[in-house]
Amino acid sequence: MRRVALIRFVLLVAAIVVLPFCVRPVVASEICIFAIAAMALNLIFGYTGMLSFGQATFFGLAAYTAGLMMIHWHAPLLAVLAAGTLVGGVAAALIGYVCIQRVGTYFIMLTFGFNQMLYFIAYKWTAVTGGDDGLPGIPRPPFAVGPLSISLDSSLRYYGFVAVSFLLAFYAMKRIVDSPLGVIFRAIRENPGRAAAVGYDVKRYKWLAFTIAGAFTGGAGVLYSMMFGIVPLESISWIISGDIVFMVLIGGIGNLYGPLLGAAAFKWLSEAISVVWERWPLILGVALVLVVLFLRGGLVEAFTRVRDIVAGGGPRPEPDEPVSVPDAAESQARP
Amino acid sequence: MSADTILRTDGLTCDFGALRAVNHVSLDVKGGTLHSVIGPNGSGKTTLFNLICGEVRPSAGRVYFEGREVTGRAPHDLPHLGLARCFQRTNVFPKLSVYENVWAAVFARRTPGVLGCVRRAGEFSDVDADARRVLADVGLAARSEARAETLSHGQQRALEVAVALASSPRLLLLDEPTQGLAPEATVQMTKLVQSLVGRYTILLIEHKMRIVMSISDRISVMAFGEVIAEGTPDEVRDNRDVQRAYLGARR
Amino acid sequence: MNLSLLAGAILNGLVTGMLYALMGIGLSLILGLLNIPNFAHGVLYALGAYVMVSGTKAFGFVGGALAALVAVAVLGAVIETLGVRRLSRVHPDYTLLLTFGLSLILTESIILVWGPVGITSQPPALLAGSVDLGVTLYPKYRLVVMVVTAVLVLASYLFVTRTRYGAIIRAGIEDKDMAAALGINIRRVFTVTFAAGAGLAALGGALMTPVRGLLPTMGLDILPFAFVVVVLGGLGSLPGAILAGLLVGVVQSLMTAIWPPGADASVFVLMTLGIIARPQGLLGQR
Amino acid sequence: MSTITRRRFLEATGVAAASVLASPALVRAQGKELVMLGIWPFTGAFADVGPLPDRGMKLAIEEWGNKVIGRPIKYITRDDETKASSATRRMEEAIDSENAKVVIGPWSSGIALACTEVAKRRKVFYYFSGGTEDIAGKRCHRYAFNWAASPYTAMHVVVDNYMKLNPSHKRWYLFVNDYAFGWSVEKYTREAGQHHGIEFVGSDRMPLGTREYSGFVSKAAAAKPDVLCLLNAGQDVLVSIREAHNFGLAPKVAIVNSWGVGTEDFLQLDPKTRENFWVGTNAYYGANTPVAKKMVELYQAKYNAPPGYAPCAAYGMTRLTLRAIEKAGSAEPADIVKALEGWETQDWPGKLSVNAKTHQTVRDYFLLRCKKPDQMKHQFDFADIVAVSSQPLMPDSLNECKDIGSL
Repeated sequence: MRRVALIRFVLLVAAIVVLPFCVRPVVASEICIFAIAAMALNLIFGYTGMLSFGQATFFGLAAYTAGLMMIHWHAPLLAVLAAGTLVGGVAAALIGYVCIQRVGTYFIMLTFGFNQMLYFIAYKWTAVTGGDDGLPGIPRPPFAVGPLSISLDSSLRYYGFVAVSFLLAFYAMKRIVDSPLGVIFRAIRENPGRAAAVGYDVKRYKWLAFTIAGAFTGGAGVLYSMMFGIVPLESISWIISGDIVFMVLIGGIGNLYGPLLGAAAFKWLSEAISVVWERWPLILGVALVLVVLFLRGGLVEAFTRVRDIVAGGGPRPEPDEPVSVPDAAESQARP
Repeated sequence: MSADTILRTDGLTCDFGALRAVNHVSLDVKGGTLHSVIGPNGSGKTTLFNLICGEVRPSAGRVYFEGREVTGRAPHDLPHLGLARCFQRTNVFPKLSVYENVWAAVFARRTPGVLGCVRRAGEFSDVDADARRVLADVGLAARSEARAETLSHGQQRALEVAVALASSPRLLLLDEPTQGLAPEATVQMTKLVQSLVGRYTILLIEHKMRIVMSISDRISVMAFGEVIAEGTPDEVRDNRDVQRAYLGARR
Repeated sequence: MNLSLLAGAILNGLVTGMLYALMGIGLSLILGLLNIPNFAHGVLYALGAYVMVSGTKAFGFVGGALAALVAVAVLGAVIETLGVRRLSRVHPDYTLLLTFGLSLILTESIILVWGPVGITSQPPALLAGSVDLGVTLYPKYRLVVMVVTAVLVLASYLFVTRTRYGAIIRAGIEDKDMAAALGINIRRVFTVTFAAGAGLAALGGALMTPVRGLLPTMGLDILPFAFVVVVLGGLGSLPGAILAGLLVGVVQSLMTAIWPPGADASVFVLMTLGIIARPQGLLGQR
Repeated sequence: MSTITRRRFLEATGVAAASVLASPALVRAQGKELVMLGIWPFTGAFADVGPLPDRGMKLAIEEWGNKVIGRPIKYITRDDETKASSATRRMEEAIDSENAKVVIGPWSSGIALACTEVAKRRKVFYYFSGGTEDIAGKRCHRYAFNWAASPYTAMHVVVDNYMKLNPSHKRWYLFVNDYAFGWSVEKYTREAGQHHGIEFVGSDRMPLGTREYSGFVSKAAAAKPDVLCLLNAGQDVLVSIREAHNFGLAPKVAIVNSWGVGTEDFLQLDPKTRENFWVGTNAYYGANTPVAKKMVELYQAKYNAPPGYAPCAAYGMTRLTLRAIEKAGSAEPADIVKALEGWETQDWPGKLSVNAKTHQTVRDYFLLRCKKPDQMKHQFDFADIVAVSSQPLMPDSLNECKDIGSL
C-alpha cells in the first residue's frame, strides 16, 4: 500500500514537472494556484461536507494583503506568503465561526453573503484596493533564503516556485487527511449527529476545517497576486468562489488528487477552447453536463475507469480512499 | 440515591408544543445491571433517551450520571463522561470503513489536542488495538476493511453497537438493537447484548418481550410518556396496569 | 429625502420586489420539492425576455409574453425529465453542477441566436408615458407590471395553498417518500413544478423587458437576489419568499436613493443578519 | 520504487521536456511572421462589444494585404472575458506562446490598466483607446499609447460647444459609472463646467452593469436639471436613456452622453428616444476626411451598417501602428515606440499627433446632436456633427505622467 502511495506521489511530481511544457507556464502556474485553493475547498466540502460558496473571500483578502505588503514595504517573498496564509486563516476563523452555526443551504448562503460584503468593501475602498481597476504595480520579489536569492522574473521560474509551493501544500494536506483529523472530518461529513454522539464537538472541528482551508486558500491568493503584477477586483468576487467549487466537482470530491485534475481540466479547457472559439463557455457547459450525467465521480473516476479497462476489468477501487486503514494495518504489522 | 446508582433521572419532562412526550420520568439505573425500558410505540422511550443524551433539552427535570448532574450537556460531552448510545435507526458513518467507524469512536475519548493530530492516524497503536478488540467483540473483525454501507442490516446493527462500545462507556444506552432484524439476526444480536451484560451497565429499549424478559435485571414500563410500572421481569409481567396499557395499546 | 423621491423609491422597490418574489416562488418550490438549487433559474429568466422580444414581433405584446411562458416552461419540463430526473438518486451537488452547465449553454445559445449586443424594447404604445400619482410621476408600464406580477404571485400562492394539486406539492416538500407512498405520481409533480418555476421566471423576464432591457448575461445579474429571497424567506416557504422579495426590493431601492453604491451590498447584509437572527428564515418553520 | 527506475524516469521526463521546449513556439519566434494580438471582450459584461473592434482591426490588416515591411502579419485574438485576470493571463500567454509583439485592446479602462502593466513588464508595444486618463497619465510607460482623445479635451469639446448652443442650460445632473473611466470623465466634465457657470445639481455613481436605473432617474427628476449628463458606458447608457423616457424626464430634458460610442448605441435606440440626445464621441462615421471615408465605405460594404467608435478605434490604432512600423522599418516594439513619439500625421479621424512625453494621441473629438425621426434621410442618418475639435489641449500641469521612463 505504501508503494502505491509512493508511485502516486512520483506520478504527481512528474505531472507537475511536465505541466509547463504541455500548457504555457502562465497557465500551468494558474492551474497549480487554483489547485491549492480547490484542495482547500475539498477539505471542507469533500472531506467535511460543507459547501462553501465564498472561498474567494480568503483568496482575495490574502492577495490584497500580499499586494499591499509588496508595494508599500517591499516585503520579502516568504514573509508575504506567511502573512497571506495567516490572513486567510484568521479571516476564515472569524467568518467561519458565524457560518458553521448553520448548515446546508443557509451555510452556503452565509459564506456567499460574507463574500459579497467583502467584495463590496474591496470595490468601494479604492484608496487601498484600487477598486474596479485592481491593485497594480506589484513587484515579484526574488526567492531569498539567507545568502541564496533566485529571481522569479520569467514565467517558467515563477512556475517553479508555484509548483514547489503546490507540492508542499499537497503534502501538508495529505498529512492532514491522513491524520486523525482526516477521519474525524469524514465522520462529520458522513453523519454529524453520530459524530457528536461518539464524542466529537462537531462545530469545533468544522470550524477548524474551515480555518485550515482559509489558510491554504490565502496562500493560493498570495501566489496569484504575484502572477500578473496586479490584484484584480474579481480575485475577491464570487466568480472565483464558483470556479473553485466547479473545479472540485469536476475533479471529483473527497479525493486528494481530484482538485488538481479539476483545476487543470477547468483552466486548460477554458484556455484551449477560448483560443479556438470565442463562444467557448458553450463547450465548457456541454462538457459539464456530460460529466454530470455520465461520469459522476469526476475525472478521478474517469481515470480509474480507463485504468480498469486497460487492466482488463477487476473490481473498481472505492473513489473515497479509506485513508487511515492501510497505514493502520501496516503499523500493526510492524513490531 | 443509593451508592451503586449510575444513572438517575429526576422528574424528566419534555413538551413538544402542546404534546407532552415525556412526563415526570424518574429512573434509577444500578451499576452493572441491564435495565430495560419497554412500552408501546409513541410512549416516549426514544425521547427519553434523547433527553438523557442531550439531543433534546428537557422542559423540566434533571439527569444525574454517577452522581453528577448532566442535564442539558451537549451530546458530544457525554461519551467523555462515560455514557454512550446506540440509535434506533442504524446511524453509522456509511462511507467510512467498518474499522474507521470504530476507530473514530475510540479516538474520540482521547483528546490529543490539535498537535496530536499532526501524527498519522495509523500511528496511534493503542487506538488501533482498542478498535480491533471491539470489532472482534461484536464479530466484525473479518469485515473491518469494508465500507459500512455495504454491510448487511444485521452487521450494521452490530457495528452500531460496536461504535458505542468503542468509547468504553460505563453506561451503554441501546435503542432497540433488534429492530427490523430477521429472526436469525435477532438471535445473533440478542447473543451480542447478552455477552455485554455484566461488563457494561446497559439501559435498553426493546420491543420484543421475550428478549426483554429473559435478559433484563429490571424493567420500566412507559405509556403515554409516563412510567407506569417498574420492577423485576416477574413483577412487571404480573402487573395489571402493564397488561392493560401495553397489550391494550398493542391491539 | 423629499416625499416624491421616497414614494418613487418605494414604488420602484415594489416593482423589483414583485419580480424577486416571482423568481423566488419558483426557485423555492424547486428547492423545496426537488432539492435543487437551480443555478439555471437566472438564464431561464433571460430566455423568457428574449423569447418575449421575438414573440412580440410575431404575436403582439400579450402573445409574446405567453410565448415566453410556454416555451420556457416546456424547456423546464425537458430539463427536468432528461437531466434532473436522472440525478434524483445521487448527491444534490451534481444537480448544482448540471444546472450550472445548462446556464452556460443557454447563455451562449442566447448569444448565438440573438447576438451578443443588447436589445432594448419599448412598452406597448398604450402603456407608454407616465401618470401623476400626486406625490410623484410614475411610468404607467411599471404600475401595470407591478399589478400583473402581484396577481401572478398571489395566484401562485393560492394555487399551492388552496388547490388539491397544491396540497400534493406541499406534501412532497414535507416528505417525498410519504407522498409517493400515498399513491401520488411524485415524478410528474416534480416535472410540473420545475416547468412552472421556469415559466414564472420566464414571465418575469418577459414583463421586465421594457424596464430593464435585454443582455445575454441578464440572468446572472438577478440570480443571486433570487437566492437571497428564498433563503431570507425561509426554505420552502412561499409567503416567506413573497415577503422577502418585497423586502429585498424595497431595501435595495431605498438604498439606491440614499447611497447608490451600497444598494446591492445592503441586500447581502440583510440576508446575513437574517440567517444569523432567524435561522429558519422570516416565515420558515424549519 | 528503486533508485534506478526513479532516475531513469527523471531522465525521461527531462528529454520529453526538452523536446517540447524546442517545438513550434520557438521555431515560429525565429520566423519572420509579425504577430499582432487583439485582446477583446467576447464574453462577460462587455461581450456585446468584442466582435466590433475585432472587425476594425481585421479591416486594417486586410487593407495592408496581411503584410508589413515584407513580413506576413498573423492576427490573433484573445477573449478578455471583461475580467482583468483573464485579460492579463491571456495576454501573457499569447506573448509566451505566439510571440506577440504588438498588443491592441481591450475595451474596458479598468482592464486596460491591468494590461498596461503586462506590456511594461514584457516590453511589448501596447495601444489602447479609452476614457481613463491613466494610460497616458499616472500609469504611463514607454510602451503604452492611448488613441482616444484625452478626457480633458473631450469633455471640453462637449461642454464648451453644448453651452455655446444652449447657454441657459446651467443645471446639470451626472450619472457616473464607478470606475477608472467614469472618474476621469467626471473630473473633466466638472472642470469644463466651471468655465460656463454650470451648477452640478446632483451626481450618482453606480457600478458598471447596473440594470435598475429607475431610482437614479427619479432622483434626477426631483433635482429638476436642464441636462442629464451620462458619464457611463455600454448598456448602462441605453438603460439610463430608456428610463429617462419612461419617467417622462426626456426628451424635455436634454441627455448628453459625453463619451459615447455613437452608431452601435443609436442602432439599439428607438428613433423617438434619440430626440434631444447629444453624444460626444471619438469617432463618427460621418467624419469628413479621406481615411475615414474610405474605411467607412469598406466597413459598410462588409457589415451593412456604418462603424461606430469601437471598430473605428481598433482600425485607427492598427493602421497607425502599421504605418509606424513602415516608418521605422522595423517591427520591434522599441522601434515602433520611437517612430510614434512626436509624430504628426494624417490618419483616422484626421490630423493627429502623438505627444512624446505622455503618449497621448492628440486628435479630433466629435459632438453630435441626434436628429428627430422626421429629419432623418435614411436609417443611418442619426445625427448632425455639431463640433469637431482637438482643442483645448490638456495643460501639462494637469497631466500626471511626469516621467514616461525608458525602453
